[in-house]
Amino acid sequence: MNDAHSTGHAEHSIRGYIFVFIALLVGTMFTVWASYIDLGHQWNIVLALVIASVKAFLVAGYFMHLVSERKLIFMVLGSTAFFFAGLIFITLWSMQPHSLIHL
Amino acid sequence: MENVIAFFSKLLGMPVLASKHGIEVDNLIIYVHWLMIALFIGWLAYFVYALFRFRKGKHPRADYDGVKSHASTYVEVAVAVIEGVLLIGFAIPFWYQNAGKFPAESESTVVHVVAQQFAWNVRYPGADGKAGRQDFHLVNAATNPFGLDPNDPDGKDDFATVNDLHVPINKPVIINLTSKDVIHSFKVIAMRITQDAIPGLKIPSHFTPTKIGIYQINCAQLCGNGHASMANGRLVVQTQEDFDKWIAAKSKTGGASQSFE
Amino acid sequence: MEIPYAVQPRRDTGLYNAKLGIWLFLASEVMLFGALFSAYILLRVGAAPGMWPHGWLNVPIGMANTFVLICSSITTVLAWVACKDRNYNKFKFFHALTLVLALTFVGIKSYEYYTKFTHYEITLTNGKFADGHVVAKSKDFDLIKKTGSVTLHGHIVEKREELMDMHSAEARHEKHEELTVPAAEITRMENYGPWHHTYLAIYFTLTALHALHVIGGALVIGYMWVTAGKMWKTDPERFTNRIEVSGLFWHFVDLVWIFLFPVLYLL
Amino acid sequence: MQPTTHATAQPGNSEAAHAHSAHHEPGFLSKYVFSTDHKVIGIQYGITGLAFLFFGFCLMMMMRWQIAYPGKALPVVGHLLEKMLGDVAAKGMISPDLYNSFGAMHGTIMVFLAVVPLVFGAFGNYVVPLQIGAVDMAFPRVNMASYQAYFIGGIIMLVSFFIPGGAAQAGWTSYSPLASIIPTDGQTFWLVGMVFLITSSLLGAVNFIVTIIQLRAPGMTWMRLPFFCWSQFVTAFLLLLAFPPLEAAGVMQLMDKVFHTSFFLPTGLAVGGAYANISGGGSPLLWQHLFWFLGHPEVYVLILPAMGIVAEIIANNTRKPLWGYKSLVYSVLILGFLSFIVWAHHMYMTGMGTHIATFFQTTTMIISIPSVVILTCLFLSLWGGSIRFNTPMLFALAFLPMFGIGGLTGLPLGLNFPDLHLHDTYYVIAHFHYVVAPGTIFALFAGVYFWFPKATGRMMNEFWGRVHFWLSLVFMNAIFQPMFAQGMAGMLRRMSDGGANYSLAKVPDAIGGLSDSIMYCNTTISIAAWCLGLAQLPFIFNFFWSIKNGKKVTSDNPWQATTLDWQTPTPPPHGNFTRPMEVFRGPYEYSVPGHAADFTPQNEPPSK
Ligand code: HEA
Ligand code: HEA
Ligand code: CUA
Ligand SMILES: [Cu+2]
Repeated sequence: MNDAHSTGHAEHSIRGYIFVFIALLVGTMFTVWASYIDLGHQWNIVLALVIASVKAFLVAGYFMHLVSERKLIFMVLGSTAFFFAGLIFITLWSMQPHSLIHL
Repeated sequence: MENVIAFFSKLLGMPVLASKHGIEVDNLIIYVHWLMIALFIGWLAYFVYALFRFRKGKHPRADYDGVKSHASTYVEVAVAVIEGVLLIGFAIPFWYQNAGKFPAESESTVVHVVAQQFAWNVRYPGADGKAGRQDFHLVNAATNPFGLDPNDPDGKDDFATVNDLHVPINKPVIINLTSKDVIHSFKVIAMRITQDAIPGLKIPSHFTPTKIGIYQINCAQLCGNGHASMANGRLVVQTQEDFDKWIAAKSKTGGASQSFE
Repeated sequence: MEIPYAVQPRRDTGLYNAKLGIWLFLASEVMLFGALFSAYILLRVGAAPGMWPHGWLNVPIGMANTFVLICSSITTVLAWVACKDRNYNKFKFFHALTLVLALTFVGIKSYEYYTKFTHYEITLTNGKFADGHVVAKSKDFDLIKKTGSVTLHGHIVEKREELMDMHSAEARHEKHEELTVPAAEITRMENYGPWHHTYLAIYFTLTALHALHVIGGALVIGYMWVTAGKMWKTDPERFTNRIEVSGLFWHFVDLVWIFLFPVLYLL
Repeated sequence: MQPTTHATAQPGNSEAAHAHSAHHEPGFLSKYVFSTDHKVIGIQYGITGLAFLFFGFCLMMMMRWQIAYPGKALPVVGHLLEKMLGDVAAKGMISPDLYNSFGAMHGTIMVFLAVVPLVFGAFGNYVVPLQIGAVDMAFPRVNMASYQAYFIGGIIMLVSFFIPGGAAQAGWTSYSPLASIIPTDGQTFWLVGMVFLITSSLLGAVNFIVTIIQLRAPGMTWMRLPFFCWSQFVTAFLLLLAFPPLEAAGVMQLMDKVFHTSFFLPTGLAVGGAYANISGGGSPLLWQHLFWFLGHPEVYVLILPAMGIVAEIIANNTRKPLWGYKSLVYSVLILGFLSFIVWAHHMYMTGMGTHIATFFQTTTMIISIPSVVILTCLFLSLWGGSIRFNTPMLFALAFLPMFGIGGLTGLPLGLNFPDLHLHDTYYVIAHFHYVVAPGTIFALFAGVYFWFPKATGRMMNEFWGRVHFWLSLVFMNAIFQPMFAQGMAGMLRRMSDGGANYSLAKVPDAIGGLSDSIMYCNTTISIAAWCLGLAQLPFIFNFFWSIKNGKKVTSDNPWQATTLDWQTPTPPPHGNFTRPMEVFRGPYEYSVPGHAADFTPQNEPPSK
């Protein structure tokens, strides 16, 4: 990734970038549109998060070149994702049994 | 065995014990300390011996390979196994029994305790044994800290005390704990019970007192400059008769809208 | 003294120092925003039933800002490609675009903040709630002395719960009009700042932190745009690396927004 | 006998290096204050950290007076305190407010301003690049920024003592709502200070990881990396991933303080009998989760580098390889990994559900295993050695049983049934002080005595070193051992009167309470603490005196060590090495059979 690409290469990837760009715009419009139709509350949330994840994958994968990145970076990000998941899920899990008082 | 336990609990300086589950707390503390002491003494003996035997004057040229036996692996595995036994055999089932299973409310003394800087407010359901309806929209810090419904007949004989918690002996006590301001922690050492009182949450906890007497309620969570002197709470464990008398007397004078400050 | 692998990648890792560094930094950023997202989830799950707001933000504006950030991402990529192709002018052009887009984002965001701070919820003496943007205040308006009046563009509702869902079809079709409320009828008046509701608290915290990242990124981009000429001549490869690294940061900022937008505006 | 040729000092060597860098001889400011050289930054961290360590200890010595003699005016410094701090120290007494401030700041300063900067910022910075054969850290200017952020954070914390109302009072754990509702600004300063300290640590962490991954000298494979570098590597990851959640929490608490949000404030809070005018809807437990998500990894940040230092010194002074180097490495990796999933063992008494309690008890028990493995490896490394008892080695050896006591007493705390009794008592205080005070601090002392000759070219005095060691060992134990008894008897921590109110003196008819002998321990502990203070004087004098007057080293490698940090000129010049380093073997090749010298440096070419 670091060695200079030939011009032809760059031309090729520019088309890819533009494609990702358009996909992101469409995804944004789609998620807004989807939020106005009623799928049942949970499903609206799930759909919005799925779209956001796809968009995030596009940005990270192509703009940030993660799809062709080195193993080391994956190890770093993998462990981060793991601990992040732990933080969210364990915290949620342990808060659950409390009976909240709503004043 | 009893004697051994008693001896160790003396050795470790465990304070007076006055609750049913407390014996399990103490036993587990003692078992863990056996493990700790055994490990510590074992290692220390090895340590001192190794330092002595392999000091430079005695052993001028070190041995490249060092220990070749696998004894250490066995020790490590043994530690892991013993910890596993303590965990799976004692700690986890104890906790499930205790925190997981609550005694039936009908067979227990149920009290509400609201902590505040720097005192314990206690509310009893009164002689009828029924607590009045609570609605937190009605809470008013000065006149109605529990948010009681003044129109509920069950609540008419409810009463409240400050820093004075009476319970009958040998009957489970359920404490519904919350706090008005900051986090406090309800701790009665002889009962081997600690439970944080957290504003916004109502957390039940329970114990069964087994010795008559007066105990101090400690606050075990830093709650401000009066934390050290939040020491006036009393837990009074009485016979059932004395307790009933006390309830009856209080129910007459008490009332749901009693002020606390 | 030369620090190795500052420009060329190290063979066994395939990375140059700064690239590994920025990814590590981004990992910590994931945990930072991740913790705030967990806070968001917890606050939302823990909210009293019906008291978590929907539709308090202006979706078209948020969407426009999303477009702005996505555009800035593609211009960043194109600027980097231009660097790789050693096309200085093209680089300058795309990088300038990125900068302009970044500033646009901040501008739009400030406008959104402004509309929140001028949006008031007023508890009336009759127990109802007036809610809307302040259009005008009479000169003698004073809540304590109970003189004067305030004019809102908004509506009046019976219960506070009704203010929570502004996203539903009914809420969107509700008529908003100019209302004048005398101070004497007001028991409490509070604008939609972070103190108004935990939703707004997390909204302001997340977006302000995000905006700080945008501003920080813009400063870096601006600095590199201005000083590009020198290093371009002496060490174009190192310069390209820098553009790549700052670009990674910029995409990450975009990526955070991709989650912020649906979570705060739509759900 | 080839090794010694380049292991011994070649005076010309370092001179030459000096001349080499002389063409841009930097001025005083850029050489000592705004330096980007990792060694200078390491020393800056070291001096600042030691000063904070001493300051944190001074706070505690004053608090111990209040614990031992509650309500009596502080001798000697009481008057001064009143002058400087005003009402909170009225009549030279430590008021509860001041006690709480000092307590919170003792914890904060010790953890975030003294020990982390020392073990990570100072030793890590100074030693890691040398040990891996690098010319500097990967990002020297980021390194400088990291120190500066730390310095600013420290200043903010110090300033907070002098603002009206004084420094933060809610404990180093800063639990909300208490932290948010105390009306003074101490907590705000604390939070802002923490944001700087966290930033500093994050910058440092990125720098360390990149340096260790990218700048290892040729031949320095992962399994040839000295254990100290491994421990720093794992530590850096802990800082990198655990600190941001605290930063997020800090920002939220700051919002609560400054913008009156309710992140950690539930609905219906009534403070001082009046309703708090807040929106409510927040969660006090959220703060605890985010704090301890950092808090537990943080305690391993305090201990892992200390273990690294101890391992280096033990290998060097037993003159044999560390036993089980690979187990050590894997254990430290597992330890780092597991430390992220045990945090709620600090929150057992918040009333968590049974399943979640089971989960955290189990992970807590599991995490003790790698510690046992590490300690076992270090112990077994002694067997067959030829042990030299110099000052660094004494401190390193004492670390082992001291950490053992601290670690073992973590076990009952990790099981939540025993924790019912022990939570928030002095047992907890004793537990963690055994790990951090006679544990980590001893390791720090060991490290100072050990690397002092590398940094200054002079040895510290052995005799006074030994005096320092024995006195410290005795008094440390005299301080912390009785605390186990106090805690077991039920004495609670964070008591501005040392538990006097809880001794039940007021209610003679009550059962239980603290016995006179337990209360009397307060006094003996305090006296031991002041004696420990005196016992530091030999160290402080020895330290400063030896910089100018210590015995000159006769070689670049006075301890005859194998790692690369000793194969440089003394003190190492800018750029560290006078010739490129190449590594041929593992880090601890001592007493290799068939070798005349009892050590074989990592960079000595294999003899063919
Ligand atoms: C460096 C710091 C450090 C370290 C390493 C540890 C290590 C451990 N800690 Fe500790 N802990 C703290 C610092 C530390 N802790 C602090 C600061 C607090 C209090 C915070 C506060 O509330 O303010 C705390 C509090 C604390 C609690 C909460 C108590 C409470 O508040 O109620 C718990 C509970 O589980 C716990 C458990 C453990 C465990 C199981 C380990 C395990 O990792 C220990 C494993 C180690 C061993 C098992 C030892 C093995 C050694 C041998 C077997 C050899 C023996 C040697 C000889 C005899 C020579 N700790
Ligand atoms: C790394 C962490 C660390 C360290 C090292 C220490 C060290 C010490 N601590 Fe502390 N302590 C904490 C972290 C630490 N502590 C925390 C987190 C708390 C909880 C706070 C809270 O409740 O919120 C606490 C609480 C705490 C309490 C309980 C207070 C209470 O609950 O009310 C006590 C009581 O005695 C105490 C005592 C001591 C003592 C006597 C030392 C001694 O061991 C100190 C030894 C120090 C030295 C020996 C200094 C040596 C330095 C030099 C000699 C400088 C040389 C300088 C140059 C050469 C330039 N500590
Ligand atoms: Cu209440 Cu401490
Ligand atoms: Cu812990």
